[in-house]
Amino acid sequence: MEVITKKDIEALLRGGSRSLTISINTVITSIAMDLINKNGIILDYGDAKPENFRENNKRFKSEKNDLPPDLILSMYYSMLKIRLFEEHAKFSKENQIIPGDFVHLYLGEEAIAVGTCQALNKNDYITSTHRGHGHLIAKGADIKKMFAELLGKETGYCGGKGGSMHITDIDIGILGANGIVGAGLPIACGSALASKFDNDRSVTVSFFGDGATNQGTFGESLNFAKIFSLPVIFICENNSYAISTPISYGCSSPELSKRGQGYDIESVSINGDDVFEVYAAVNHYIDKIRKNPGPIFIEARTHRHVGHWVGDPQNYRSRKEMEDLPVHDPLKIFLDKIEDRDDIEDSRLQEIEKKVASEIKEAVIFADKSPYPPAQQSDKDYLKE
Amino acid sequence: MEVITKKDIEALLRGGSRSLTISINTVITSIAMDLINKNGIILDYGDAKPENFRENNKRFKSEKNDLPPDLILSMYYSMLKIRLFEEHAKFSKENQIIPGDFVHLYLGEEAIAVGTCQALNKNDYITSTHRGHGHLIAKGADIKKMFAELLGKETGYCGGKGGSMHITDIDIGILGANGIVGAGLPIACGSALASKFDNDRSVTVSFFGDGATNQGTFGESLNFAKIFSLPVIFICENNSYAISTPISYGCSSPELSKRGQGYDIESVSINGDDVFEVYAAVNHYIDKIRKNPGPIFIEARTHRHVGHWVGDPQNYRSRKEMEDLPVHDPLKIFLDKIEDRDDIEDSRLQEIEKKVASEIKEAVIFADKSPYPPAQQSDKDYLKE
Amino acid sequence: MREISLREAINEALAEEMERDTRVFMMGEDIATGGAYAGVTAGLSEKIGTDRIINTPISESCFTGAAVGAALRGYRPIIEYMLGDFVMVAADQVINQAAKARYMSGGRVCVPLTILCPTGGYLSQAAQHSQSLEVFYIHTPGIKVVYPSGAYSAKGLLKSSIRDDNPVAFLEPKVLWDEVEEVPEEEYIIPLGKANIVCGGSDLTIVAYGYQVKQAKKALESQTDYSIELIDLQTLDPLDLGTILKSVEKTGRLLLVQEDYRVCSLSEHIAYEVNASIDLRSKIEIISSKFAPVPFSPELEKDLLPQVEDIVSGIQKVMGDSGQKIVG
Amino acid sequence: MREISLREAINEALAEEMERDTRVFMMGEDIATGGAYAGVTAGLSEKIGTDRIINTPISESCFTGAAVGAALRGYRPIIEYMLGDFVMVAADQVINQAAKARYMSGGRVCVPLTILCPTGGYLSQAAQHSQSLEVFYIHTPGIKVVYPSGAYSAKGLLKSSIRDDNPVAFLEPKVLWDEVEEVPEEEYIIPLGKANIVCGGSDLTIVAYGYQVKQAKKALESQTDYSIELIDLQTLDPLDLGTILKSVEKTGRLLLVQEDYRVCSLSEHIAYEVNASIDLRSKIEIISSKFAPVPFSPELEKDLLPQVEDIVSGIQKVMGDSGQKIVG
Ligand SMILES: Cc1ncc(C[n+]2csc(CCOP(=O)(O)OP(=O)(O)O)c2C)c(N)n1
Ligand SMILES: Cc1ncc(C[n+]2csc(CCOP(=O)(O)OP(=O)(O)O)c2C)c(N)n1
Ligand SMILES: [Mg+2]
Ligand SMILES: [Mg+2]
Repeated sequence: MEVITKKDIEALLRGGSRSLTISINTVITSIAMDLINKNGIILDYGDAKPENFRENNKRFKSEKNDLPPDLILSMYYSMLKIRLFEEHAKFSKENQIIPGDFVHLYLGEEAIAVGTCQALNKNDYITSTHRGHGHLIAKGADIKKMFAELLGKETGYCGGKGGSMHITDIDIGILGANGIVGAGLPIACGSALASKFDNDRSVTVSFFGDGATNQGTFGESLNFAKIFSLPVIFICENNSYAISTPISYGCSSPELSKRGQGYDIESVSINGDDVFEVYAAVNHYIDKIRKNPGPIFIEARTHRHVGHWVGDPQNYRSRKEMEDLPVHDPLKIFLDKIEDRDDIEDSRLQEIEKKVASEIKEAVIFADKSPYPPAQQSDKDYLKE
Repeated sequence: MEVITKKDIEALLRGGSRSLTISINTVITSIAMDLINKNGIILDYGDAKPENFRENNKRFKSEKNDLPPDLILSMYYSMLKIRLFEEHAKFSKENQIIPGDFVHLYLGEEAIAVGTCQALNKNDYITSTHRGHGHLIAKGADIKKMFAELLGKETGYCGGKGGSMHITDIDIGILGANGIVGAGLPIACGSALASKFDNDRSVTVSFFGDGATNQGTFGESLNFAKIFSLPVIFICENNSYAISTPISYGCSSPELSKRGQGYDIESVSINGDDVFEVYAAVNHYIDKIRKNPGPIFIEARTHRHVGHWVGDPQNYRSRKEMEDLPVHDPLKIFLDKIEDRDDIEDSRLQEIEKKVASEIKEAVIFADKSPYPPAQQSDKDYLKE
Repeated sequence: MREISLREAINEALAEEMERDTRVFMMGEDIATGGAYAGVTAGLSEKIGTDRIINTPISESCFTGAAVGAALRGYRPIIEYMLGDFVMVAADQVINQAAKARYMSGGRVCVPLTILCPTGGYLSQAAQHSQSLEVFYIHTPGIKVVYPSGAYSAKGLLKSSIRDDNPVAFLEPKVLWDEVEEVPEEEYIIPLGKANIVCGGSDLTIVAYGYQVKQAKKALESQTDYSIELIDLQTLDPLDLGTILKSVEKTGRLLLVQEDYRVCSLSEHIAYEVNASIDLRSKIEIISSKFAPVPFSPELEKDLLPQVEDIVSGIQKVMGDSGQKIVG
Repeated sequence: MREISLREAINEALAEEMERDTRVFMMGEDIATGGAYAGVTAGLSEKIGTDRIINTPISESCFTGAAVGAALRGYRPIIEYMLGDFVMVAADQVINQAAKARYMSGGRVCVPLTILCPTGGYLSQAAQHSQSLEVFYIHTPGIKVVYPSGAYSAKGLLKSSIRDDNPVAFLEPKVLWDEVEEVPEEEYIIPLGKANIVCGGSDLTIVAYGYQVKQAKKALESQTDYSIELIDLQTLDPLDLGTILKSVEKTGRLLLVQEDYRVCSLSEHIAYEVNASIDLRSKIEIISSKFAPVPFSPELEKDLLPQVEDIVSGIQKVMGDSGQKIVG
């Protein structure tokens, strides 16, 4: 590991250079990054560019797709719903309508949740994370109750007790968002164990970030799932950052699927910005483990289009990196990929856009109009009578 | 995973068979094992025998060795010292001379500690485990103070406060035995970090068992050591058991070095019963990382010749397995390997045997004669003034 | 009546509850293979079957979290830490997940989970294998805490714990594992949250739990000066304050006995509650462990942990200035 | 005098101690890269250098254990949990390793380690990001506990913590991070184990720590009826019982204020100590949090956690039956 500080940049500038060659596991302090951005310095990863270290699995890629139009439209509906929900959450947080400090947006990562959950049944299960809104919406959560919860309202999923990071809805298979990095993986193992007991072919998906692969529960859970052949898919949403720490610095290898292999688990890296690729992979493996239970590890590579939380100045990202983000927008990639599908008329897309817009509006109004919970409720509900 | 119960054995016996084919990740309940032993049933692993799953690394093997006689004799001295110390500890525990329930013996695993510590300097460091006596003796601990500590005497390493599992002697690089499985790995990382700060080329070795590779700290520490290029060797003493749970059941793969590779760490599996092979491997890697800091993972395969703790009935091991143990005795392997070395006279071996015997006797008498600590010491020493 | 040990009583409760309800299952290290230290699971892998007696790797965080996951799915897991001290490697899953899941969901979910924690000292097991961790659980809302004092209460309390819809930390005084008590063959249940009045008295109330109940009994046997009421708490959270207050109202004096350290402890809590509502005839005394990690060497450990003599002196002290001896 | 915020005060203490002693270094998530939530490390990677400001992966167990290892080797690590609640994923390394290493070795080693724990509620961060975990540390022998009430005490106490040869849990009231106080430019130290008498008085003693000191001050401002002595504990373990007892001997009345739950808490401990040695003019009262996980919604959280009004009522209650108002 190597850390670039102000001194390094100043030396570079003194030398008259405007390009900085950095290696795979470099981090840059925010003061240095500020200088880099101000002086238009180009970061040159050379051969060490993280992407080059990753084996691109071609298996689930397809230039064309032959999924039925309804499924495709359903993907669009879910992705757009997440996108607009998050835009509203962002606005509401920025304007102090949402209390608290912690709203982690799923903007730019929509394809993973949607591609995954489209392959799941209602009685399949997920564990989610601090960045959970997308997972919940994709799994079918009621956005009225979600937005109400974000505002701390009585009508919210948790009656205002949980907030953004703690929404749970077992009836539709949501075992809970979670404020503790890495805590969902063991819980997912337990759910998969329950599926084995129930013998109902249901599966559990555990979402978590690249940063979570460094938490102890990661290794414990992969081993546990393997030795008990649990029907669980570990989906690592690799957005290259744990807050401001790049994966290339924080993880021993940028090839996260290696870690899965270390536990003798079938592991694959996919493009998590392409909903079709995510769907193809997850669908394939779910089919497989419904019949033949056992864990799968999927590293879905994606991009966080905004700050870690609303309010994050992102002073650790170069301007160039930020400018390049739109290329990876999963909605753009989706629309490009369906452009030549004659069986998907623009009018149907527009219908969906309208529908989503009105649902979001309805949710926001519902949340806004809902009352706060009565204060004396504060110490209720922690034990079941 | 599969579990063989009484019912399975009864069915087998009814069928008239005396051979049971089992797969790699099978465990056998103690009642079933009792029946197996009583009825002389042969366990047939077929191709699934754990050994067959392990790639045998030939690199550090040698039929002959050309180490200098003094080094060889020093190995003999250390191994024998551990052997006799442990025999005395066993006796003392079985006769209630040692208080408490927990004495974990290193019998049969001597080659790992000795082969490793012979390659270390005094200012190199180790973290040890619940099964720590061997590590400590090999690293140069005073067996008088050790035995006194086992008995809870004032003259013991910890003044009687620690006992068998908590002996520490920083002056000779022993950062502590540990009663918590997996707790030593992070501590070793910190010591290796200190070596980097000190810039003195010292290295740290972390000993731990196969069972510890399933503890969260394992993955965290391997990653941590890798990203910071820490001069640490992780030595996994794979004796195939975590108490009664075979590694083939508890670990996703019997090839533990895979796990190291999953973290992009140079990893190797060696025969931990051969002190020369252990020495060759550790010596090689220590040389390497003194110059070029970075972690190494060594899986040293060995055999626990006795129960997990003194008093363990081992009713989970087949009689056959127990009968085969002497083949793997590291002292026997050692003596066989030096048999044709003309430069090592029998008389010198006998000298060592006498020396060790008298040192052990001295230690036991010292411990026995030492007073117990004054009772009012009980709440002293927990904070430094 | 037949006598069985604490270990056997727990074993029976586990077997009976697993036979009664197929949603109950158990996870722990070596519990199916004969290497389990506690031994409370002996024979269960044969009796109940190895699909429900699950031998785990040394991954306490994972199997605790897995228990939470299975509980959310309607199962009723029991987990065992080989020693209660090892909860520290799984603390997040207990404190931040199991105990908070219900509240954070606004009461939508529940986590019926029983955690077996072999607890305490007196066995020369040193600092990492002898801790009294009840406060760790009591101070956390969302988890109940049970601490039996012997075979009889263990069996009845464990059955209630397993049937409870909330996480329950079940602390076993391991020093008593081999101690026998009369335990009926017939099924019985001891409800959570109810203390047991071991013997009645009018001069002094002694409140104890776990092994200290046995020690207090011995202390009582060694004296005939006073009429003493002994209360065995059985459940530490929720606490049966009613029974304590009623007794102290009668006796006007209170001696609290615990193995745990005094600072921020349950006894201090009870003292506060009693002081808040009763005017006492003498100051409350607490017998507890000295404040240091538990040492290995027997004499040191004996000095650190409460002994029968300490309880006897405690009785003298509370009665000292204000008590009148029973005139025999 | 210049005014700086709690955050800046901590930042200064960190910088000064690292400049003073090259054996001091720091590990934590995002502390070198601008993403650290607390922000107390701002600029340190530039000022001190990135070899000693170490950005860690999300591996709290490992970096805590690594701190223990480096401390055993003579370094003086500081670690930061992004939020104090995350200690639960590293609990073993704190409770069973750092706090016990010295005792288990018979006093042969020491572990000079400072743990920064952003603590507490009032910020709508819900159950997993708002806990008061002081009892977790206080109840563990072998680790000191410090809880400043603002910028001034934070700076002086943190310097002492870093210089202390033992593990110290340094709990930062994060609700006060942005609050400014007068802080001298010149170096000063506040010794551990000493409470601060914020203001003297003769009718009632109020003991508080952390944010509750600020709340208690507000409560005092809102009343002129009584002469009240306010004590800021500053260090929770070792506790400055002497200062408390001296004050209560004078006033005869005690109100304890804490953000933590009451059951098995520091306030109950102090109450026990005071009751044991002083005959009071009225019953001790404790203002504390209701017993449930911390909720997200502001009104719920406000109801759960102590407010200034609660302190005001607490004052009334203690003074109520026995107090005489100051006649002005
Ligand atoms: C145990 C724990 N440590 C630290 C944190 C603080 N934290 C919240 S999110 C986060 C980064 C997570 O990164 P990653 O897993 O990659 O998920 P992402 O935010 O990128 O989706 C951190 C460090 C936490 N919530 N839990
Ligand atoms: C965290 C933790 N869990 C459980 C135990 C109980 N325990 C002590 S040793 C042991 C088995 C360790 O197996 P392994 O790591 O293979 O070492 P070995 O005993 O074979 O040398 C267990 C489960 C413990 N000490 N710490
Ligand atoms: Mg990430
Ligand atoms: Mg082993």
